[in-house]
Amino acid sequence: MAQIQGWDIDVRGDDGLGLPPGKGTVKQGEEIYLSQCASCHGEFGEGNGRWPELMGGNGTLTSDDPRKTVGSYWPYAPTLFDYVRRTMPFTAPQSLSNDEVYAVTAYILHLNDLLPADAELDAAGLKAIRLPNRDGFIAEDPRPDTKSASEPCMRGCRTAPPRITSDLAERLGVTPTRTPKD
Amino acid sequence: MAQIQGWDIDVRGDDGLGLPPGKGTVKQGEEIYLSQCASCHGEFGEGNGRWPELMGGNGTLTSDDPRKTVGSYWPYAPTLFDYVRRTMPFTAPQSLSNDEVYAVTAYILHLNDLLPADAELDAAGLKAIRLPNRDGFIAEDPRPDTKSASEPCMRGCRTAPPRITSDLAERLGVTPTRTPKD
Amino acid sequence: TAGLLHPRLALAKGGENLPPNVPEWTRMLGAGVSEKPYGNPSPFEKHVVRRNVEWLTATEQSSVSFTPLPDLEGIVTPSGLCFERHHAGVPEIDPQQHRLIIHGMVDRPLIFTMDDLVRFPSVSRILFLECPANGGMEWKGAQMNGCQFTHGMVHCCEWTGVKLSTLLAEAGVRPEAKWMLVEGADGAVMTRSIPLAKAMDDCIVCYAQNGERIRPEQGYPVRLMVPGWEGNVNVKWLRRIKLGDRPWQHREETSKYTDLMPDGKARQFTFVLDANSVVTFPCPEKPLKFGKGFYEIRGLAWSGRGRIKRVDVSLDGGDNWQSAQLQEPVLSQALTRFRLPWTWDGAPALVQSRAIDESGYVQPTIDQLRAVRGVNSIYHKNAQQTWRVNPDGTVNNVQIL
Amino acid sequence: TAGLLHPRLALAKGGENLPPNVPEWTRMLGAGVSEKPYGNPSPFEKHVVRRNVEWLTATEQSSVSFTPLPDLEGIVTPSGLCFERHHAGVPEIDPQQHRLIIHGMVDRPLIFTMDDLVRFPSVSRILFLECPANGGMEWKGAQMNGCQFTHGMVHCCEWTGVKLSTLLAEAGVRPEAKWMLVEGADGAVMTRSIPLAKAMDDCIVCYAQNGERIRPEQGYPVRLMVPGWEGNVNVKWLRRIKLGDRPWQHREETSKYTDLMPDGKARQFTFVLDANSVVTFPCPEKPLKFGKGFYEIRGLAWSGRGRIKRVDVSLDGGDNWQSAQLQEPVLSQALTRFRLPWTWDGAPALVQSRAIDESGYVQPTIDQLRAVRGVNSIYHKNAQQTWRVNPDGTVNNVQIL
Ligand code: HEC
Ligand code: HEC
Ligand SMILES: [Ca+2]
Ligand SMILES: [Ca+2]
Ligand SMILES: [Ca+2]
Ligand SMILES: [Ca+2]
Ligand SMILES: [Ca+2]
Ligand SMILES: [Ca+2]
Ligand SMILES: [Co+2]
Ligand SMILES: [Co+2]
Repeated sequence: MAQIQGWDIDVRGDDGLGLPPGKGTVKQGEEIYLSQCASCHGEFGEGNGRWPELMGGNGTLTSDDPRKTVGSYWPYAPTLFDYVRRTMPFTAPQSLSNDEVYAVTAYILHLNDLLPADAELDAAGLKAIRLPNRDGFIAEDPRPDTKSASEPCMRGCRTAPPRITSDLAERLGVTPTRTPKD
Repeated sequence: MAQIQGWDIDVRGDDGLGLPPGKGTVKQGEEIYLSQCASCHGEFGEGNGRWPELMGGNGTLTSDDPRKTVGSYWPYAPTLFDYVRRTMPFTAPQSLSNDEVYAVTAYILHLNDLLPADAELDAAGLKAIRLPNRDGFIAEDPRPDTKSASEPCMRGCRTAPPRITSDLAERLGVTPTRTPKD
Repeated sequence: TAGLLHPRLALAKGGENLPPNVPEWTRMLGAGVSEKPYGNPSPFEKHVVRRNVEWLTATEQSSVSFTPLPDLEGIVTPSGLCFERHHAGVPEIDPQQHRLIIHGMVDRPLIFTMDDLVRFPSVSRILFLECPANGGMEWKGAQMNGCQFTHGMVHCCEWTGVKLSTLLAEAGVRPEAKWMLVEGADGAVMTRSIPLAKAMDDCIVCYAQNGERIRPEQGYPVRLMVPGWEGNVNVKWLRRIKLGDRPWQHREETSKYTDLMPDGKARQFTFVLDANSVVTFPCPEKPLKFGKGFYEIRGLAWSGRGRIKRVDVSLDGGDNWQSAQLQEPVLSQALTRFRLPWTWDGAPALVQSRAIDESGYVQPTIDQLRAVRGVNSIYHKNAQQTWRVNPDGTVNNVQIL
Repeated sequence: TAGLLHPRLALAKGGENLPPNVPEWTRMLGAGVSEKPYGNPSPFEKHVVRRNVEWLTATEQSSVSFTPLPDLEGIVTPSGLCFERHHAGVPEIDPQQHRLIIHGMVDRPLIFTMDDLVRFPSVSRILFLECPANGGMEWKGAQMNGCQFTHGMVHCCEWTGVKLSTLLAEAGVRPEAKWMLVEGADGAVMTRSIPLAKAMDDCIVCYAQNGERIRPEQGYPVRLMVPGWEGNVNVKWLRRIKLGDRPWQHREETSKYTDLMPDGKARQFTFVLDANSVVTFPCPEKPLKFGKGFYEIRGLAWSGRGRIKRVDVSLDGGDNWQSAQLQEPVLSQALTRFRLPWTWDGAPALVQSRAIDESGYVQPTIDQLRAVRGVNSIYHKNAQQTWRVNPDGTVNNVQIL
């Protein structure tokens, strides 16, 4: 149905099913990115302030401070096209043409060292890219993953007195006040 | 407790328990009534427009158009004192002194031919008044008062086809519209 | 059930916000999270409001506004749409300065702050509340052409508070106490007498409604809930409870809220709300606007005597009946939603519902009621409602014999 | 229980609105019935609002505001106070122009108007809805000193709509279909993949919330309810459902809503919300402000796996437990209110609650969770909460071992 086609924008991540015709270069993407994305995501994808970062973070997933980006965390490249097309730039969703989305997708992949500077990207090219964290996901939910006696203890359950391990909340000063703004 | 006394204003209808000291004449009541009550309840208690009437209606309780007033319907005179004291005049509840409430109560009873024009009313006098409809109430709830088979009929229950007995609602034009005012 | 509706499934045609076009609201950002710290309905729902009947009362301060039942689903009434009935307007009470006094035939008269009341052990119940004048305009004939006005003096919310029996235990009930007077803090200083047995059984002194503190129109900061009993005794803005040995015979239980019978005698203290029900779809406000075909009949039933056991629906003015499906869980003294699938053949129909409660009580017809009570008793009109469905799908309020 | 509170029952002293004085609001008329066709809370309840955490997000359009749980009673959340989570702000959708498309692996692709959806057979359920990031700020330690922020990404309403299985039957599900993609009409055009088995089991395409049409922040005019599953899959402003043979691997099920484990692998499609609970009184916002004596501990428990079977409360950091009373009826996949009387002796206390659901699952401690999942998985933090009660009655968020 013709009417459905306008809304039928989903692209499947693992095989790129639904990717539209079109193409764009890293170079073209850089221009779009600098004018329409960098204000939030940073000139190099590093993320301004608390806006999301779009590159880097490789090797941090097992660290104390994991940085989850397209390069370090995402499993599938076509998902990037899908997401940018459906909702970026943040303040003007669906304002880019398919060619522009290919271009800026190419540029973000380039920022993550996944495409050379002179590359051009189309559906076939995007499907061919294998992201570093491709095998980083477990699709089976292993929960419940904590064990307790089916009849939990009711009396004298502790072996040692309770020890406070964290009581900063009171003093941190990050909790909003109860007084509403006017 | 002293604090409770200010709110402890109830007067029992059947025996006047709780009637405060004080008194007032029909004459005094007339003055109060004309200045503070008549604008709504009418010069003679007949009720202006849709505001409640306070007199008359005797003999109408079995008619097609019963008129329920202090004179025709109320069972107990002290109830009148209680009600006026707690909530009249409508726009300034509890603004009358006890003497004033006795006076205006006397006047309303007079409007209903239950007190002579020169009467003075106090607690004892009010308790002594017997209202015409004193025995008009049944205190036991006789419901359920309709009978149906405990297993009501489900199929072919009517002996005759349904006959519309009232279908004016559609044309009466008294139903508010669905469009909200702005 | 495949094929239920697809003969008329809407195919989008034209319109810049219809597929294949991407609507404007999909191409922009909407409001952020701190824009509405307390939310409201969509501006497109402006017609879903309480309505009053201007010609009915002399003043809007002693008047009533009606719940828009035809616009509602399920059993919970949103607090903003609960019908209003008050006798001196809605007071704006400072909860810090409000007090509840319990005195009279008790060992220890007590004065409670709101903090005190909230501190006690609490209970919550989903309960309907109905004004006994609901439907009162229909005794002599079908008058209001709208379900909001024939049946909208009822609502159903989750109420939370302290059991009155808990508070009375604090005060110590003296053995001679048999009734209590409950009194409001509004300009009507509304009073009603209630038998102490009911007080001890299941009355709740409530401070919360649908999770949050009670709405001003419903008695903020505290009201009495008297499950299954007529609305008026559920005194709002509760300020005082006095125990005594008999009823007070106050204005609201003599001049008002008494039921005049054809013989001129009036029933007093008719507290319980007998089983009632109404079809909320279709109804005058909600016609069958898509012609012949599938519709789901929806309605509400309730009983002050406990749970709704069954609701039967007739499409032919009471000749044949089908039992509707009841929404689970069916709660005691709460609204109960019923539903029945219907394929309309386009012919005129007379739609009725008949509630049966767990006491075995069967909702009567209007002539059964009139045969016993005449037409001048104002209150407790719980007759089966008849909606006439016309061939064009419009619906009217009628009465039948 | 006489004598529960009377040592400190407030005796009114001074104040022109306190007895014996008649308060000003009793001596005047209040607002009439047509003043508020749609009502709002009392102006004295201005502090009961959703709150956001400004430092948490870069923008209020992709952010969260929290339900004020400590201010609520019972189980129903008023619609105006339901937490908000959206990714491109709240769109203002014209229901006349909104469409729902069902297509993909179906026999007959269909486009529904809102009228179509409302016309189908309907169901209503009282269901909780929780963001899986609820409590996510607390993985590494106690951070937020308020129950609104540690647990306020949950609400519970009565939802009404058409079963998704009814709509899918209209479209005809092809045998190879195993998953579906659901998509919103907001600027985020939010998508999630959901197994078809869940869709056919109990998903509801909802247009009403607590009786009235869904609030804008909750997906007006139509959203998906996926009972017991993480909030994000309950897609709001629902515009499209596509059936397919496997998940779509979209951004919200890869980059987000996946749970990073200590070994660097991330769990995906962790849909079910495990049992959770929190004491809402006392809590940091609601201290014990009357010194030693009687208080009722109140709290909420919920489980995506069904009914709450039991809630235990400890006052000594988990050494001893008492089972709390559960508010009846206990509903499957709904908030469940628990209550426990407590006479506080003025000593410091460590208050905790532990929910057990009908599957036998026991809500874990924070170290049980950390032992398996580390501290970087963001989502599904359903550990027992500990509130430290100080001798002055103030309450803080702490974690204990
Ligand atoms: C005004 C700020 C802003 C601008 C401009 C903007 N973005 Fe974003 N971007 C965001 C926000 C906020 C998010 C996170 C949204 C959410 O999760 O709800 C985001 C998320 C993303 C993500 C997903 C990150 C992840 O790891 O999940 C990508 C990719 C992205 N943006 C690409 C772009 C591109 C390409 C452009 C320009 C064409 C762009 N953005 C412009 C604010 C912006
Ligand atoms: C501004 C209009 C207004 C004024 C002035 C007014 N009243 Fe009323 N009165 C009412 C209304 C309205 C009611 C019905 C209130 C209700 O039932 O909620 C009423 C009811 C009554 C009733 C009960 C009638 C019945 O049969 O139940 C009595 C008695 C009464 N008023 C006496 C008085 C007296 C005495 C005064 C003056 C001191 C007074 N009223 C001034 C409006 C007014
Ligand atoms: Ca950064
Ligand atoms: Ca008149
Ligand atoms: Ca804010
Ligand atoms: Ca009054
Ligand atoms: Ca009006
Ligand atoms: Ca977005
Ligand atoms: Co009655
Ligand atoms: Co998850």
